[in-house]
Parts: sequence; C-alpha cells; structure tokens
Amino acid sequence: MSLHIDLSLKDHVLIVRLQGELDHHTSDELRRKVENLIDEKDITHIVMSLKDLNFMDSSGIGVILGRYKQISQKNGEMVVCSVNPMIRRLFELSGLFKILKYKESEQEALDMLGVA
Amino acid sequence: MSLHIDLSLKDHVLIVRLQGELDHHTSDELRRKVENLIDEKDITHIVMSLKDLNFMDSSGIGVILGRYKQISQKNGEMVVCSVNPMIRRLFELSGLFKILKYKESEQEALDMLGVA
Amino acid sequence: MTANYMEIRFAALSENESFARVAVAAFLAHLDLTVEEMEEIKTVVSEAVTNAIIHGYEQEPQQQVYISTSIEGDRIEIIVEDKGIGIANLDEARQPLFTTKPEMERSGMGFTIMENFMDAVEVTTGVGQGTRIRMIKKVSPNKIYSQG
Amino acid sequence: MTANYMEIRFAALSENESFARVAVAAFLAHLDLTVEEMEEIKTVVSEAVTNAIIHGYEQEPQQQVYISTSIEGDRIEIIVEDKGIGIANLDEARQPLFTTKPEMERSGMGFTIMENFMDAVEVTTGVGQGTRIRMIKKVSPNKIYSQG
Ligand SMILES: Nc1ncnc2c1ncn2[C@@H]1O[C@H](COP(=O)(O)OP(=O)(O)O)[C@@H](O)[C@H]1O
Ligand SMILES: Nc1ncnc2c1ncn2[C@@H]1O[C@H](COP(=O)(O)OP(=O)(O)O)[C@@H](O)[C@H]1O
Repeated sequence: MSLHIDLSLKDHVLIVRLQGELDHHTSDELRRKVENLIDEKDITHIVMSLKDLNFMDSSGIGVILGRYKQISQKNGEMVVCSVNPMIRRLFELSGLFKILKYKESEQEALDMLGVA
Repeated sequence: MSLHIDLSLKDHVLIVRLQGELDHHTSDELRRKVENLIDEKDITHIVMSLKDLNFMDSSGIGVILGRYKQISQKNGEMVVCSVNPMIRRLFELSGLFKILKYKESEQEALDMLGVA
Repeated sequence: MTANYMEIRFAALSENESFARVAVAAFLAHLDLTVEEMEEIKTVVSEAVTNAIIHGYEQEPQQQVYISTSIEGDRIEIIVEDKGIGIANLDEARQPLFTTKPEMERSGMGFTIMENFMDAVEVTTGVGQGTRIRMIKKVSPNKIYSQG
Repeated sequence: MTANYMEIRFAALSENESFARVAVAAFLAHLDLTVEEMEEIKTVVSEAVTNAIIHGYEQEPQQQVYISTSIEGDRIEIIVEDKGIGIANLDEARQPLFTTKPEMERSGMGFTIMENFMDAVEVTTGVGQGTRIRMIKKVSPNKIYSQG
C-alpha cells in the first residue's frame, strides 16, 4: 500500500492522479517526479486528482502546497478534485481550500481550466 | 478483520460458512458456537464452506478436525468446500484431505449429502 | 491495570512510517472503532513518527523510533518517542504552520493535526534528549474493551 | 549491518495474534513479496505467537510475547520469543501432529508448518526459561532490499 503516481498532459495541463497513501515517504517520491517536470515542460496549470488517495497526512499538504507555489510563480493555477472526507478535513484544517481551487470531478477541473 | 460465522440448517445438515480469519482466537469462538449445537440439535452431517475464509493457521485445522470427530461419532459426514490455495496447502500438509470429503462448491457438497 | 498494550521499536527510516500506522491500527482492530476514529489515529501516528524521523533524528537511519499503545476501558493511549535533538521552543513548535524545515516542504501542521484528532496531546522534550508525544483518545462507550 | 528492523512486545492475549501477523506483514510490505510469500510469513508468525500464548504462558495475560523482524539483502529473519515454561522434549515437540494440549483441539501442526513455509527454523528453549523461535526466509533476488 504505497503510492501510485499517474502523470498525464492535456493541452499543457498536468494531471496528477494519486492512488494509495501520501505520507512523508511517498511525498518525497511525488516531489522528485513532478518538480522538474513542471519547470522543464511547458506546463500552464496543474490538476491534482485525488479520488483514489486513501490516506494523507501533513506531508501531503506540504507537497501539494509546494507544487501550488511552483505553478503560481508561472502564473498558473492548481485545481484539486475528488477528495475523500478525511482528506477534506486536512485541507480545511490547513487552510488549503482558501488558496486552491476545488472541483468535484476531474472533468469539471479541466473545464474550469478551459481544456477541451 | 476477525471471523464472521454464518450457521444454517438444511435437512439436518449444518452449513458453516466462514468469512475472515480463522486463528486460535477465532477458532475458540467457532468451537463455542458450534460444539453444543451439533450435540443438541438433530444434525446428521456438516458442510464447512470456506470460500470467504482469507486466512487460516493450524488452529483452524484443530477446530475443523474437532468437529469432524464430533460428527463422526454420530456416524455423520463432514464435507469441506471452496478453499483457497493457501488453505488447501494447510489441509494437504496436515493430511486433512485424507479423512475429509472435499467438493468445489457448496451445492456439490449438499448434493453429495443427498440434500435437495 | 492495563487491559491490553503493545510496544514497537523500529529503524528511523521513512518506509517504516506506513508500518507504524498499520501496526497501531491492527492493534486496535478488535475495538471496532468507526472508520473516522481509525483514520484519525493512523494520521496522528503518521505525524508523530514522521516528526521523530525528520526532526528528531534528521533522517539518521541508525536511530530508533518507539511507539507504545495501550487500551484501558474507553481510553486509548499512544506514545511516540525519539531520543533525538529535542525541541528548544515548544510553544512556537505547536503553532499551526510553524516549521523549522520549510526547505523539505514541511507544512507545519503536524502538531495541529494531532491536537485536532486526539482528546489530549502532551509533549515532553529536552534539547539533546529527545521528544515524547503522549496522545489520548476516548472512544464511544459501546466499544469499551473488556478483557478475555 | 542490518538494513531495516523492528521489534514488538505485547500482552499474551489471543486477540493480539492477528495484530502480530498484520504488523509483521506491514513491516515487510515495501519488499513487494508475492501473495504466497506474504501468506506464508503471516501463517508462521501466527503459529509461533499462538504457541507462545497457549503453551509458553498457558494463557497468562500478564505475560509478554516478543517479536523481532529484520531485513538484510534478500534475507528476512523473524524471531518470536516467550519467557514461559519452555519445551522439555524438543525432538518430540517438532514431530508432525504431536501436541501436549489435545483438549484444546491443538492439531500439533505448528512446527511442521513453520518448517515448511520458512527456509530455516531454529528453536532455543529451556524449561522454566522460555522459548525462542528464529525463522529465516530468502525472498526472490529481484526484491532485494536497498536502503534509502
Ligand atoms: N520529534 C521532534 N523532534 C524535534 N523537533 C520536532 C519534533 N517534532 C516536531 N518538532 C519541531 O516542531 C516543528 C513543528 O512540527 P509540526 O507541527 O509537526 O510541523 P512540521 O513537521 O511540518 O514541521 C517542527 O518543524 C520541528 O522544528
Ligand atoms: N512456545 C512454546 N512454549 C512451550 N511449549 C511449546 C511452545 N511451542 C510449542 N510447544 C510445545 O510443542 C508442541 C508442538 O507444537 P506445535 O507443533 O506448534 O503444535 P500445537 O501448538 O498444535 O500443539 C506443543 O503442543 C507444546 O507442547
């Protein structure tokens, strides 16, 4: 029960689908995989799709916030979608919802970013 | 992930359906629930239905053998059905298959015992 | 008298974070907690163990993290301990969003989550001596543990 | 040098049997063992812990069972220990179907299963001193543990 990271690009929008558990160990993995990608590739926005994320702790907040800051510097947006009730509580507790956009589904997130 | 025990009677045949994990702790539970029943009720045979049994150790062998002996004394039979590969290995290792009858499905087990 | 208890020690490696929370959850499994209570407990164990590894030991894998868990009536006690560097300013450390390791993308939310998800969080720490987090959670009375 | 290790102690209560095997399995989770290897390990832990509780301590819940697990290269070592009554005649005890507690419906298959599922099983025991079961399992070379 580790983390499975699925990365795909759609019209310069990076879709990050996470499945499994996002803790300190797997957050490091996620950061390594995504950080350079955002800087090197011509990425405008990020969608974090968390439907199949079963567990997250504050390390997950840190790595998501880190990517949010990264894309903000490029004037891009981050949209988070499909979080379970427990992860929702962590987002609320940490004030993440105040700065990130949230949509119920990946499709709505892509629509919002103007991706066909 | 403990043990769920489902008991039902069909034409004096006791069907014992196990779901979960059969270890020393839950074997004691199973013995308590079934031992008196076999003696008190007018039970002729036993079907042990193990399709949803995910884990078993040698305590499981002990409690199944115990019920086998009990029903044998009443000249009844025990048929075991639907065991997973791991539990099959335990049955083979302990020689249980040499004394118990085995059928792939509960229906075949009941057919064998002449239950409509 | 403690009705049931366990203790764990393990190498301060990040892959043991998931081991730690699964082990505590497995120990509490027969209490029949709600999914929410179980998730809260797994999360706080993850927070405290991660802190021990990252902050207490600064990722020195030769070091050990200690957990003890006990159940007494309707009360679950979880202690997570390291013999690491300790916390110099505890009041500051417990503030939401405060972190000494922003370069590691720490969010500074660990203590806040522990305090939110548990009924009590007691921290004992000494610079150069280590840190001990003692957390208590009361569970619903119909789940009271009875021995035997 | 041991790449990763953990130790557990817990009350000699039968409800802790499932905790013990889940904890060991969770510790080994990142090794990516086959389902079969994992089931074999869970089964032998269950056997050894049950023996400690039933035979070693004769169900005295004030007593403690100890487990330690370590991973080194392709080798998993699991030790299960009790400070209970010990085994007077070890050769006899290791025979298939031999049991001193038939009234408890023990099958006498515990040692046989441990020997079948692991690559090596070493028993150290002393009457009145307790019993220590040391088990080794080698896992497929593509799963060799590398630290970090
Ligand atoms: N076990 C520990 N040992 C040493 N320092 C710690 C420990 N736990 C927490 N701290 C200190 O407290 C601060 C706040 O911790 P926390 O709220 O969990 O946030 P974070 O882990 O994201 O930094 C840490 O940045 C660290 O300086
Ligand atoms: N930890 C232990 N302490 C004392 N005696 C033990 C222990 N483990 C095993 N034994 C002895 O060895 C015998 C055989 O053990 P085992 O093969 O596991 O079968 P079983 O547990 O079904 O009796 C037991 O009946 C017991 O007499």
